[in-house]
Amino acid sequence: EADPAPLRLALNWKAEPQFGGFYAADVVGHFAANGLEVEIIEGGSGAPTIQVVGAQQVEYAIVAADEIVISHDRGAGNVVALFAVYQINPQAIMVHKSRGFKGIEDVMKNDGTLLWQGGLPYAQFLSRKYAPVRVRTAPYLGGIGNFQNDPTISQQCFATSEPLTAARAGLEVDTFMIADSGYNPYTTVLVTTRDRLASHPDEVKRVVAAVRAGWESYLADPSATNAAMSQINKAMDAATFRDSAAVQVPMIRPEGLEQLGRMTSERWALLVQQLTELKVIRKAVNPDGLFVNLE
Amino acid sequence: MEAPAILVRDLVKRFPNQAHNVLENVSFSVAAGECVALLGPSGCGKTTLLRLLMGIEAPTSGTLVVEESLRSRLAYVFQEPRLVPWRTTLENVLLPFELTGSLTAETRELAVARLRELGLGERLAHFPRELSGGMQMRVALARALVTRPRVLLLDEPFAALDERTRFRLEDLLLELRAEYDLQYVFVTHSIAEAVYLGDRVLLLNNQGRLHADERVSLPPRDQDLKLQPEFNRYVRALSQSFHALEVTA
Amino acid sequence: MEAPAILVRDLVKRFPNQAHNVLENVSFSVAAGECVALLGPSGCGKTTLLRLLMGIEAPTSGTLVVEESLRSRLAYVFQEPRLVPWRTTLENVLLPFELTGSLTAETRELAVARLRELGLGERLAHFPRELSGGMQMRVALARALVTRPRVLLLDEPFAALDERTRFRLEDLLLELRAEYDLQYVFVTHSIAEAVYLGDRVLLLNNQGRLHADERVSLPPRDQDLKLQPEFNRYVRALSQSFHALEVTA
Amino acid sequence: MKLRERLPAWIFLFVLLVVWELSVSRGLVPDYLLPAPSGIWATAVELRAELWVATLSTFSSILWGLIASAVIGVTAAVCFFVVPILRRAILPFCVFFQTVPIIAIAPLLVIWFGFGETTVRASAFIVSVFPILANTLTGLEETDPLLRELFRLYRPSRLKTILKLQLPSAIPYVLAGLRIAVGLATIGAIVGEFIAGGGLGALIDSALTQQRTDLVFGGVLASTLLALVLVIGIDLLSRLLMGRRPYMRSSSR
Amino acid sequence: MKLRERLPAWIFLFVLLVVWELSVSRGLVPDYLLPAPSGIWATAVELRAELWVATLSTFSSILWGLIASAVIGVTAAVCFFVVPILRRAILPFCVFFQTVPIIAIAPLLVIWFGFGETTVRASAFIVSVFPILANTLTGLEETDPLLRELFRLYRPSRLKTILKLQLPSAIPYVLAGLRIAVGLATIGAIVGEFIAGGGLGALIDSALTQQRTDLVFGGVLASTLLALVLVIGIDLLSRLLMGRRPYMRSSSR
Ligand SMILES: Nc1ncnc2c1ncn2[C@@H]1O[C@H](COP(=O)(O)OP(=O)(O)OP(=O)(O)O)[C@@H](O)[C@H]1O
Ligand SMILES: Nc1ncnc2c1ncn2[C@@H]1O[C@H](COP(=O)(O)OP(=O)(O)OP(=O)(O)O)[C@@H](O)[C@H]1O
Ligand SMILES: [Mg+2]
Ligand SMILES: [Mg+2]
Repeated sequence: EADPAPLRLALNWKAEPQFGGFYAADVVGHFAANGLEVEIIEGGSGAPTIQVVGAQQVEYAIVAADEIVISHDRGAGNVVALFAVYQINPQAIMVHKSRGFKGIEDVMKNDGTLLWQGGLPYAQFLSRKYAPVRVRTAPYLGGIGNFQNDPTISQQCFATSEPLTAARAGLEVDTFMIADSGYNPYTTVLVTTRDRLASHPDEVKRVVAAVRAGWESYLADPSATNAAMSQINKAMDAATFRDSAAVQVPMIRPEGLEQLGRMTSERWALLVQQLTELKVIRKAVNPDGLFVNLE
Repeated sequence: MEAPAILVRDLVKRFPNQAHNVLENVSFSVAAGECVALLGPSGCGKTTLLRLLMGIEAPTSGTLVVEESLRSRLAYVFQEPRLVPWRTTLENVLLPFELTGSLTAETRELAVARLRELGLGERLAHFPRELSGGMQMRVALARALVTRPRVLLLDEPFAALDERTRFRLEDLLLELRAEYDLQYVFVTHSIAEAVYLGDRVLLLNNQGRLHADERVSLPPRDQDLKLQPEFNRYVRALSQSFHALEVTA
Repeated sequence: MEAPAILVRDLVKRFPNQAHNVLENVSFSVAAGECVALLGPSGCGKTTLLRLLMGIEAPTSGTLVVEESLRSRLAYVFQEPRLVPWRTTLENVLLPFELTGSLTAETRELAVARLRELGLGERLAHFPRELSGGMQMRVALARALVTRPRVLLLDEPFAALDERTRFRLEDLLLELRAEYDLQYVFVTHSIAEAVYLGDRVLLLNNQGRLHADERVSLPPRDQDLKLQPEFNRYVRALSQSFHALEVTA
Repeated sequence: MKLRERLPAWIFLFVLLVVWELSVSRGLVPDYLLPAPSGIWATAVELRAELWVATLSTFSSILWGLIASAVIGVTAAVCFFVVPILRRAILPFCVFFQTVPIIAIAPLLVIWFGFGETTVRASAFIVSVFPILANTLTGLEETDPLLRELFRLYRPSRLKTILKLQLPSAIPYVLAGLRIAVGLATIGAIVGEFIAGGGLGALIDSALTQQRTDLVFGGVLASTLLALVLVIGIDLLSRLLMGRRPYMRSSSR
Repeated sequence: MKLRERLPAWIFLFVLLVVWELSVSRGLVPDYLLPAPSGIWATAVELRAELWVATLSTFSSILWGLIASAVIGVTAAVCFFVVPILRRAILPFCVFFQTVPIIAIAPLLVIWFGFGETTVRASAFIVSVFPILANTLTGLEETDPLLRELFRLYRPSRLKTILKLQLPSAIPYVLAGLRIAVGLATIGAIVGEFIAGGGLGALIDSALTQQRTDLVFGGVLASTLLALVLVIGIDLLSRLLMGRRPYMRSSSR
């Protein structure tokens, strides 16, 4: 039943530890063991993976949970989540330690500048939750250049990435998880289309199994895969690969998780509810139509 | 009688931003085979008349008819050389063939032969800016001649040439006329040239009216004719007509 | 004796891509106040010689000296009008003043007056493309005259003009010469004009050598002089010299 | 500007809109990728207040950037023309301005110009100055050699020659450069607003993150409209200049 | 291409590098925003293999985009010139290509052309086609009216006139357009690679996130170098064309 052409998996960013399990499935051989040939395609800033998989340009892609909900609201109700890498959303706000903040509320309610992508759902969530906010907001474009240059600047970040860069640059920072504020969508979610799920149910199952096995391998020992990824992504050095892989473990396998990647109906329902309250979506989206847990 | 080659009736030309008409009710006709010289003070409308004949300019009112069979066999020599700067002498002369799609080995040879006749045999590969003013004008002449026109319209074609070259080219024109079925209308400031080359001389005045229309009856031309008293009678008569014109504004 | 106005010795000019020298060992000198006509077949190097005198072109070898006090008072009239297309007649004539920073109400009046004299009084606000060929050339002439030059270099200035205008301008040139301290060197294809306007006539041949250098001794010029036998003797002699030249390549 | 002249554009626009609308409503293009014009229009009407404010602010930045480009571009071209050694030394490096992704120097821009309009204007300027510079320089260099010779007779100062000869005959080049610069200044302003916030750029940016393609295209179309207005303005300027005086090629009839 | 001609550029480059190095090492500019040339150089040497591969891939995309722009830009200009109604109908909307942020139409590009080189080439093409089109069109329209009149005498086909008159005299305009397009195609390719991956763009993109400014500038400088090479190529082409034949302004001496 296996396809002759390799399956394509589109990442929404470069080869970094947040995709370690996918590369591990390739490097360690879990894809092959499941009779699969998978081509992993790196993405870049603004890589439109949700649209690309929705248009069936690739078979599998990595997206964020809120993107899936939004796409269902926008009439592309074709995308279905299969495997959620991060159980705890790694998105966070990074501040200079010198500000003495205790949490996100302090960031929002004090002077200073906060760099973030204002269009992100969590940005709207936080703005609503902590209204009226006092901090001045400005767009975030990646990197920590402006943050580094000005101690009154706070910025969005991934807990697995920018804080490490900041530490390496000798900055003292505090990192506050967005998840702690109550907004905690799954992140780095493997998706395919309902059509594919219907037409190739067995293949999808094997992909999920291989990915899960890949993540198990990666969490157990990331070094071989890190080495392979660092050949692809030259911008990240070995130490960052190592540290980042270590930092992300509790977010991928928090205490009490029965199986890697598994999602719950309650959390999807909460996300739909939050996005509805934020008026990011307008239609009634059925949370159970957004994901499947395959064994 | 045969239909006239060119018929001009009550021709008026006015440019949009000018106060007066440039040509005012000009009427004349040119018989088949007849050659005409155009004389007149600077700025009186000679070039304009020639451009109207060629169809480059449209009349403001009046009629202007060129006989059917001649219409596609007109050639024009502008008052200035107007060569294409990025084409060599030969390429400039071949331009008409290229544009009408009739470039062949034969037409190319014809072009080279014409250029030789005009004393430009050694300048075939030069660009216009490398030629003297008179040479440029001769290239322009060659460009008009190679298309074997039936009617040739020439705007002061020899003004930039020395007397000797000028005489040679005058005679070349006469030869062409005799050899091929060619007639010409030309503008000149030389009354002698008008008499020598024209069967008729039209004199325009400053108001753009036809002041005189002299028929020239002389024996077959050669340069010695210019020394004959009959020739000089014509020249003197025209000179007088010319001097009778009102002074240039 | 006074230093000559212009001294030319063993002048050679060759263009990079030409096979022969354009000017070959040309030597002559022009006394202060003397006016010189340049004659020669088309393409022999007259324009080139004039451009060398003006300093537009540099000699390949040889000496060329223009007397100190005259050097900054030269004016040049090109063989073609060379007007600035986006400037009106008057603006074209004012160009020299604008460029040398000497535009005043007075110089402007002078320009208008010169243009009137040249029969262009009603064309002050026209652009060059709206003028006839002869008018354009007269504008170019006005542009050279308004600067009150001490030495005027003219390249076939009257070739595009009818006889009557031409005679008027010839006399204007003579008047200016008498009135101001002006001398001129000019190229012409008219032997009569050369004799009429020149104190001396230089004849160049096709090899770019000075073939003849005739001094003209005639009474004060007026147009009637052209009918006198002495005048015609000069013309005939020069004509013969001219015809003795080798044929144009 | 006569109706007849503009008619083809309107007809084309109409056809385009119809084809677009149909191909979306028939499902040839998924509307979450390319929303139908009707959808864009509905969104635009709904958010007209925001769009209007954003458009105005972007317009002012574009205009600033464009004027700075014109002034500095033409001036630099003249400097390079006057001092060839400058040209040879610096011009090759001007290409840097064109090739550097604004986003790579965003932190520098922000530090120098702050989060705000100045950065946006700087960005609009940076991306649009080169076409004007390059075109003006070509125009200055491509003057009629015959006229150049004429001017030299009077030994004018370099400045005078440039003012009276080279600049007038470079006018068609400068106008062509401006026409190119308009679009670039627009995109420069939008990208600048990605960085510094404000205007249509910020609108588009957040619509992109929210997958609001209708709003994205609404914003993009608003910016295109701005550019169109400016292009028409430059066409008018060009008619004004060229209609009054023949800044054309040939020096003699 | 003689040494003496290039010397000022080298000297300027040297001075620039020294000033840059000093102002970073003296702490005038923080080196995490603008790293010192020495740092960039060290990184470039360290990652030379990757940089080289990325540069080659970007270069090929730029070249593709540029060639497509030249061919399609000139062809479109000729079409617009020949059919003025097309020009009036479509040209105003071409400005859209210039003003749309690539990122806004990235999903469309990726869906049409996939993740990979084709999208990058398309992006390079989209941003660089307009300058060539606009300049060529101006060039075609600005031919010497005297020569136009001459050509009309022979009643040539429209195509012949364009081939023998308008195109030759548009050459300086086309070359100026190409010079502008080089930089734009470069930035277009880089931005395309931000989205579709590969080449210097992907390198710069991930280096930006990693705050590897040394690598960001290494990539940017590599892309500038590419553009420089292309500009020099176009200069050579221009000398070749203009040196052989005077495609200049004036129709008569
Ligand atoms: N720029 C140039 N490059 C090469 N050759 C040139 C150049 N200018 C002139 N020549 C050549 O020099 C010779 C003399 O030219 P010049 O213009 O001086 O002739 P002329 O005597 O003024 O002729 P005419 O009476 O036709 O104006 C010609 O053979 C011409 O081809
Ligand atoms: N395009 C134009 N626009 C306006 N006026 C024009 C235009 N062309 C010619 N004229 C005017 O028409 C008149 C006649 O010009 P034309 O060129 O026919 O004169 P001409 O007899 O050939 O003179 P010349 O002997 O000096 O060449 C002149 O007064 C001129 O100013
Ligand atoms: Mg005329
Ligand atoms: Mg000459």
